[in-house]
Amino acid sequence: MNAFIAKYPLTLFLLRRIGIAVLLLVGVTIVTFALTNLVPADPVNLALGDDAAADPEIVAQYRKEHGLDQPVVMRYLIYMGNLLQGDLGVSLQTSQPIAGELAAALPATIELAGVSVILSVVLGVGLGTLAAYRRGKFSDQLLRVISLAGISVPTFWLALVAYYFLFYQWGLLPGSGRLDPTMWAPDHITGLYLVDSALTGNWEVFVNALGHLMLPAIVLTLYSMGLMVRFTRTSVLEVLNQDYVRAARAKGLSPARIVTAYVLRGAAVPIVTVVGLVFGGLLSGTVLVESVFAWNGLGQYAYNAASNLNVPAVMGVGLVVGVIYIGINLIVDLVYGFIDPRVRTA
Amino acid sequence: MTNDMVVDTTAKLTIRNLRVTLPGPSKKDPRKQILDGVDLTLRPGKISGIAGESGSGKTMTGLAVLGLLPPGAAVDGTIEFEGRNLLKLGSRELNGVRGRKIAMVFQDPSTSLHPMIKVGVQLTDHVRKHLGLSKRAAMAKAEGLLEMVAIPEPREALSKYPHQFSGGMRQRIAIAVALACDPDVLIADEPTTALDVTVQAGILRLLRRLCDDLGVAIMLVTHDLGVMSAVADDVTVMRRGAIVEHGPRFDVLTNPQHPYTRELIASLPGNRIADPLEHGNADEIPDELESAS
Amino acid sequence: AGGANQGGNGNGGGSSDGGGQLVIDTAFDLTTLDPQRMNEPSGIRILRGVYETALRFTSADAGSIEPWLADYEMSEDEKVLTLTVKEGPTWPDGSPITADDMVFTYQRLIGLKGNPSPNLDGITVEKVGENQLTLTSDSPNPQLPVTMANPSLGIVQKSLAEENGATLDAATDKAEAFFNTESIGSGPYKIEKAEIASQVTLVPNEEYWGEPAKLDRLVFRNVAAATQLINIKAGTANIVDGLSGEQASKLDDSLQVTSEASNQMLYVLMNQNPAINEWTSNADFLAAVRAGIDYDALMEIAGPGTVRAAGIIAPMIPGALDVSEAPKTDVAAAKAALAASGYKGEEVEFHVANDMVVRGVSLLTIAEAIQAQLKELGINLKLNPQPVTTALGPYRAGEQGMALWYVQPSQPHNFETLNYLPDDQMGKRAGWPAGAAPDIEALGEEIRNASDAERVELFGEFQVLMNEEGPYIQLFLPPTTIVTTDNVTGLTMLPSGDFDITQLGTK
Amino acid sequence: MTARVDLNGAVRPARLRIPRAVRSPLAIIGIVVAVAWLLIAILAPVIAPFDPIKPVGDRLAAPGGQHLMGTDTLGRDVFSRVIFGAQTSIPLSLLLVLLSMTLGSVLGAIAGYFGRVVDEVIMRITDLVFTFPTIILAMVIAAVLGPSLQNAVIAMLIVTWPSYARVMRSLVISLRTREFVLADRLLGASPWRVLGKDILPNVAGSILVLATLDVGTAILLLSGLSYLGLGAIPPTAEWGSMIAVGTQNMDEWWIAVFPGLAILTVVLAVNFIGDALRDALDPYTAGTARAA
Amino acid sequence: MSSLLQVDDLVVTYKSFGKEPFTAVKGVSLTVSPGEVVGLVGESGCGKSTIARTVCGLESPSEGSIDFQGQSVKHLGMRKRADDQLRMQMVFQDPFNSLNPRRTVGSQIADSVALAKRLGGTSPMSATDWLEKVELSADDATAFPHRFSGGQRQRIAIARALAAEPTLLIADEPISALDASLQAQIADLMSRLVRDSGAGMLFISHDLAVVRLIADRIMVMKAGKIVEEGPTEQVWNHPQHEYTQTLLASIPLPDGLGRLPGLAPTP
Ligand SMILES: Nc1ncnc2c1ncn2[C@@H]1O[C@H](COP(=O)(O)OP(=O)(O)OP(=O)(O)O)[C@@H](O)[C@H]1O
Ligand SMILES: Nc1ncnc2c1ncn2[C@@H]1O[C@H](COP(=O)(O)OP(=O)(O)OP(=O)(O)O)[C@@H](O)[C@H]1O
Ligand SMILES: [Mg+2]
Ligand SMILES: [Mg+2]
Repeated sequence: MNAFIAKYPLTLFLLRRIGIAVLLLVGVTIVTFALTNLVPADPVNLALGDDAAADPEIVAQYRKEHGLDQPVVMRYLIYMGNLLQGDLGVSLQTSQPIAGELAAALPATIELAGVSVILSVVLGVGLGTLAAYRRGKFSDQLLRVISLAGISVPTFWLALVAYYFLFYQWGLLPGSGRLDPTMWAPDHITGLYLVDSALTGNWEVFVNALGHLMLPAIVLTLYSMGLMVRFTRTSVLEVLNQDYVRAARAKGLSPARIVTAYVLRGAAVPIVTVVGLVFGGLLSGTVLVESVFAWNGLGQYAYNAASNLNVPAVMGVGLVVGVIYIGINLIVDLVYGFIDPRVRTA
Repeated sequence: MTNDMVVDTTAKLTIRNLRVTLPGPSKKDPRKQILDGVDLTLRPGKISGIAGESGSGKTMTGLAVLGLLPPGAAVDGTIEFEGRNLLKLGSRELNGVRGRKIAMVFQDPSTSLHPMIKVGVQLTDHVRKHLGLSKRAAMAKAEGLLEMVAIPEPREALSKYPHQFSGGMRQRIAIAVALACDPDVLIADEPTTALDVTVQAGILRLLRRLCDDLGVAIMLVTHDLGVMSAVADDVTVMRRGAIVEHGPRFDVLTNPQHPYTRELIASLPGNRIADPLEHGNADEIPDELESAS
Repeated sequence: AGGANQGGNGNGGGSSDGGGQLVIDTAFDLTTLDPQRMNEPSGIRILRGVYETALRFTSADAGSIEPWLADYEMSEDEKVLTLTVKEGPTWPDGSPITADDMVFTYQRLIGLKGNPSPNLDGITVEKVGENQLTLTSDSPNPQLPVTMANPSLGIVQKSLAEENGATLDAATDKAEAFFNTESIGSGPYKIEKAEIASQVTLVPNEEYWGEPAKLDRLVFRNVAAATQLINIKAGTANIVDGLSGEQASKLDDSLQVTSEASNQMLYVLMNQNPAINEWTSNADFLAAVRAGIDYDALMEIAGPGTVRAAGIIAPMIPGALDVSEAPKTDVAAAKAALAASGYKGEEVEFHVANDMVVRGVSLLTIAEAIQAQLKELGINLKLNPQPVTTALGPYRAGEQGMALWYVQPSQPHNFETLNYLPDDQMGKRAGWPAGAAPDIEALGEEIRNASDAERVELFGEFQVLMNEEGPYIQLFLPPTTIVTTDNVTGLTMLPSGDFDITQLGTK
Repeated sequence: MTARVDLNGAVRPARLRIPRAVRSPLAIIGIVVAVAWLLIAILAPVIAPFDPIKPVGDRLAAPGGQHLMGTDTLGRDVFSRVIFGAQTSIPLSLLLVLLSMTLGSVLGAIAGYFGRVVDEVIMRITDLVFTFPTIILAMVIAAVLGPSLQNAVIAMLIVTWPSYARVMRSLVISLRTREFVLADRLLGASPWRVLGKDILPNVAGSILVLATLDVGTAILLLSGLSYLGLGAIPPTAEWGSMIAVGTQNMDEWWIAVFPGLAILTVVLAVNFIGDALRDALDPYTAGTARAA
Repeated sequence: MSSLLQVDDLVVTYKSFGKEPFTAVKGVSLTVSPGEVVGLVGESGCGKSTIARTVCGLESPSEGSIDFQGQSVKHLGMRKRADDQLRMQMVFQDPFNSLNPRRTVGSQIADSVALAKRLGGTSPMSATDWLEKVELSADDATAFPHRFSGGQRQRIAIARALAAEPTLLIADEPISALDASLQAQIADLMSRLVRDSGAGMLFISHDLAVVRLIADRIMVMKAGKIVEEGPTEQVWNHPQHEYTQTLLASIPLPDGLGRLPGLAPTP
């Protein structure tokens, strides 16, 4: 065993992680299922109209169709059985396969969150480093105010205010939706409009999609960028105090080289941690923003599913977010290893 | 070797009346006087030892030479190197001197190497910048350097990370980094404090050889008078930011003038050793470093 | 596509000579585009352009029902409706629309036991001739003709539907996926692309048998009400329906506002079951509440165009009471009744679905207003806001004491308001047991057996009685406020409070 | 030696130096604003010109005149409601932070100190919570419990404790094998004594800083829940639900903008304080003298 | 009288995930008798601290046995330590780490005093008395550790260990940060206190010169094994093992003669 561990540390690490991931996902399903079943409401009521709900035959038919006539435990087992076969079940609202609905909703959120993450990482790390270098100076204070304001502003409120001004009052940016209504989404390759339109060379759509992304992305970015600035500043400051930075300066290296090769590399581990958190948070935290911008992503979908007690859909969201969360954590851990050789061997 | 062989070579680096103050904990607090009129001369092929109590400003003196004092430091005096006052140089010019002409080995080997960058890169990036060598040539030079400081398997060592070496090896790598551009002046800040005696002995030999063979001017900071005695040509004793005693090694160690120096020397455990000569002689022990190069 | 005009605005490309496109923003409640499963307003609106019905309305007046794909005849006893399929209408593939298609459609609607199935509850459909069919009900069903105009009774092509898995039985029918993406009916439009969560586009059905579609494209977007206001002002939407009358009244002149009484009626439910609530079941307390509510103030909140609900029948439906007969606000009477009730300021729970917004009017806001009004009288209401999810169950089960809800007739016909009777569908929600109001119940029985013409009269009496004794306090009907950009033409309202998309065009 | 070395060559540990934190201008602004809001919350009945839950004027009146911030859909004075809103949002978020800090820290400390199964279980639970979209989880929990401020707090507690648990756990893990802990255990200290006497004083600072930064999050989350109709029960004045009403009346911008600004200023103030506190506590950023 | 501490064939292996296990101590036996000071020297990383930690139960031995006062030493798990093993105390190598930065120095020593009382100790000394004993002032009791220099902290740590009135003191490089004069003073104090109370001490250092000041017996360690063992003067004056000789030769002498010390083969 020890020999095996020594020989295949990465394989073993991955195996362990996958094991934990599976457990976690089972946990997610159980918790979601239990919670959604604890809600003192009957999904039948929401799915059926007044008249239909008053008709026992229709109610019975609906229950049968969606397996709601089974006892809770049975339903869970059936769900898990289907899940093992890759079947996420059928929406209580639309009777469509959850997998398909998620596949439609997820790219929208990923695109939005992805752009926000890129923006906040680039800006956050850049400005955070600047603030650390300018510690105590005016620009540091200014950045502090800006970044703290970004963290402090209620996102749903900012979304509305931004929408009102940037789109409505000043017409600087296009409004709701992922594209102008005149445009159809590019051919589905990844579901990310920017990527798909670029791949198919559909630049008109690309520009349009980019335009539509701006407003929600800015709103989301403000928060995560604020976070990134604070964290980057702290960890860069810490690194600036390290002897190895002073040693690098003693070698006569150019400031640019010192920042990129020595300082940021040293500060990377905490920064990557925050990036992971931010990305995870964005994926699951876009609910309110998505609703303002009519961005039909995972957040909206989840909100809708939850408010309609669409159990299979909520479960699906839980699983997807769970998988993403686990994936992000795994990537972050692997990146740690990449950045910090000490982690690699230890 | 004896102390009276001091040849008056021209000074390589001259520190005159160096004063450094640092801001206090807050803006209103008075500034702290860190260095209070330090004079020091480094000569090629000579090791100038600096001793002194902890916090007396030994490290700060070294940092001042390279312009690496903490932010907010106010410096006064002159540091003359090759006809220029280092304190007056612009940052670009200073960068040309740092690492190239004047190099420094920092007090703690485990923190002065970047833990996430391969040794090879840390050994070569300034070489490539200062000497304009290609990556390949720089690596070849680095390999030679590692060999010089007796790192086994130097080629493989280039692609390792600092944590993969022992403390002694890391200290030697740090020295190699400092020597990479063939500097004229080396500031070694307690290069052996963290090491045990056997490893320390090797490093002391290396320093000595650098002086003797390459004519490097070395400023050796240490609070260990044993080390001082072993390699320094002359000794400066500092206390509270000022020099309290200066002179040739033998004189200072055997006939200290200042009460502080006397106190230091009186309390050495070595002075309780009956007869030091009894315990082996340097010449009897095979010199690994020498045979390696 | 329209290209990049200012502000990313995408409305109508060539709008001068008809054609062009319209963008309609609405908060989707879309769950399916299978006509026989669909019963939600957004679906109904969209599918009206795709599928055609046997009968149809031509205006907001419920009496404007007229033959469309079929002529009709109602039997004397109001139990049998005979449809005779017209000649001429064809499917896109050129084949004629037949009685078989209609029978299939109706039977499928019944067989699927889905949301719209109650439309044909207790009805048997039979083909009775080459181009004739009958719909037969056991009891008088005077609203059958208007039911026929409901888009969930939109006729599908039997052969095509069957090819794609449609059957007459919920257990075997597999056609929903097909309908969701490729709905093809006999209407002027067909679905170009549909994403149920976000956007549906219709384009003209090139093979349409009638007058060709007026627009090149119709885009339905799922847009929250808050955003709709901005979109219509910015011109990125051509038609929005989520604004309150109040919001619409503040728009500038470049936008057209069409305000029509909707068929959605807000009412306060006062449960008659003492076990549920001691006070709501107290007749004097009920009277106090009824007289204590300041209806005008509430209507002001709902905004211009709001119509007072005089009784349980909505204004556009024959038999509706005149506004003058609506219960009046009478503080003195309310105080007297309250005194008589023995109420001493105890806390009374007031249920409201806090996420429910009717035509731009938030139920929560109205509930808060009522709470504030009744407080002046000394009635101490404690709001219990819950999401619809959790509130709906207890409401339907008759477990809520005092509650604010809205009702919407499923057919624009007075007949179905009989379910307000004790122990009927609505009566049960109010905890109103059979025998609780003998006079009303007797009148109800009389109405049931009367002729259509007599009913209008009797319903007047019925509603007055209801307004006196019934456990329902009708408040108002917020207007259906449709705001369009000025290039939109042909906005025709229907009795359901929606507009007919097939009539839309551009200037 | 690193720059942390002071004259004695002694590592300067993280330690509370409030006075220095207070010297930062932003912290002063933060404290002033926070204190002002606290006073506003306490003195609301005195300050507010109108009854916050009673319609007192024309509906949807624009700011100005009698109504500083206008009136809302029912004709209630927005200014008074914003002021009274402080009574709801501020104490509740403080309570929430206190609760989740306590719960999270205790569980995290147990996980970190005892390790093994306990640790696995607690950490997997935190994973579970993290895995789920916070607001959705809170939504479902609030739906299970029924909407009310109290339940919103419980729902938020369930989703917020894990971050404390995580931080606490990692702090405890890094401390539990520190030699001063071992030394105390060699002196026969029990686990609880170790946690309380040796570890707690060393983590309190970091946790407190986290908590300050979290007050803002708590206000935002609470507002978010109320915005979704799962928190405060009308007609209680609560900033989030006021914004929610405002969104349905975009033209009457004042309904949403002022409570939003209220949230912004409170949260910003708390974050200013938290940031300064963190600077003061952080051995690297504390003090001015340092090597670059 | 039987020995206070009896260690037989101790093997300690560090296992860590994804790494080859590393055996730091490879079969070491040693005894400490009452009233005896045993010095343990060796190069950095040879396993001295590991032995100290294992003896105190902070690491678990993979082989061999450790008996303290005839009782086997149990691994210090998460639970409270048994009373009969509290008579063994340790001074940790790192003076920066072994004091709680958030508790006053006095209270940390007071813990020990309280323990000594509880176990029936007789010493009348208080925490402040102990501080004075190690050349610090009584005022220092209310200060936090960060106020002290490395050397001062070492003395505080020593005071804390001594205050518990141990019957066995394991001292891991306890005076390395002190300057020369203090080293002698404190070493003297420790050996006196320990001997007077009939306790034993295992004194660890990498500096032979220091160990020589205090120990009755010296053990020389290299790479996890004891390579030489004997009475202090014998080891000092007549080192047998080549390694011991190297060690002695590498000590640079402050004689001002500029002689380079000897050099061992590089590790
Ligand atoms: N970043 C800094 N900010 C303020 N004061 C500092 C800083 N670094 C060092 N000092 C102070 O400067 C003085 C000189 O420090 P220096 O590091 O030069 O001492 P040293 O002689 O090298 O001591 P040691 O032997 O401990 O290395 C000390 O009083 C120290 O406290
Ligand atoms: N927790 C650990 N995990 C793995 N290896 C360890 C651990 N602790 C110590 N080691 C290794 O065990 C060996 C012995 O370490 P130990 O601390 O006992 O040395 P030492 O003799 O006390 O050295 P020093 O004089 O530097 O204190 C070293 O090689 C060290 O790297
Ligand atoms: Mg120094
Ligand atoms: Mg050790």
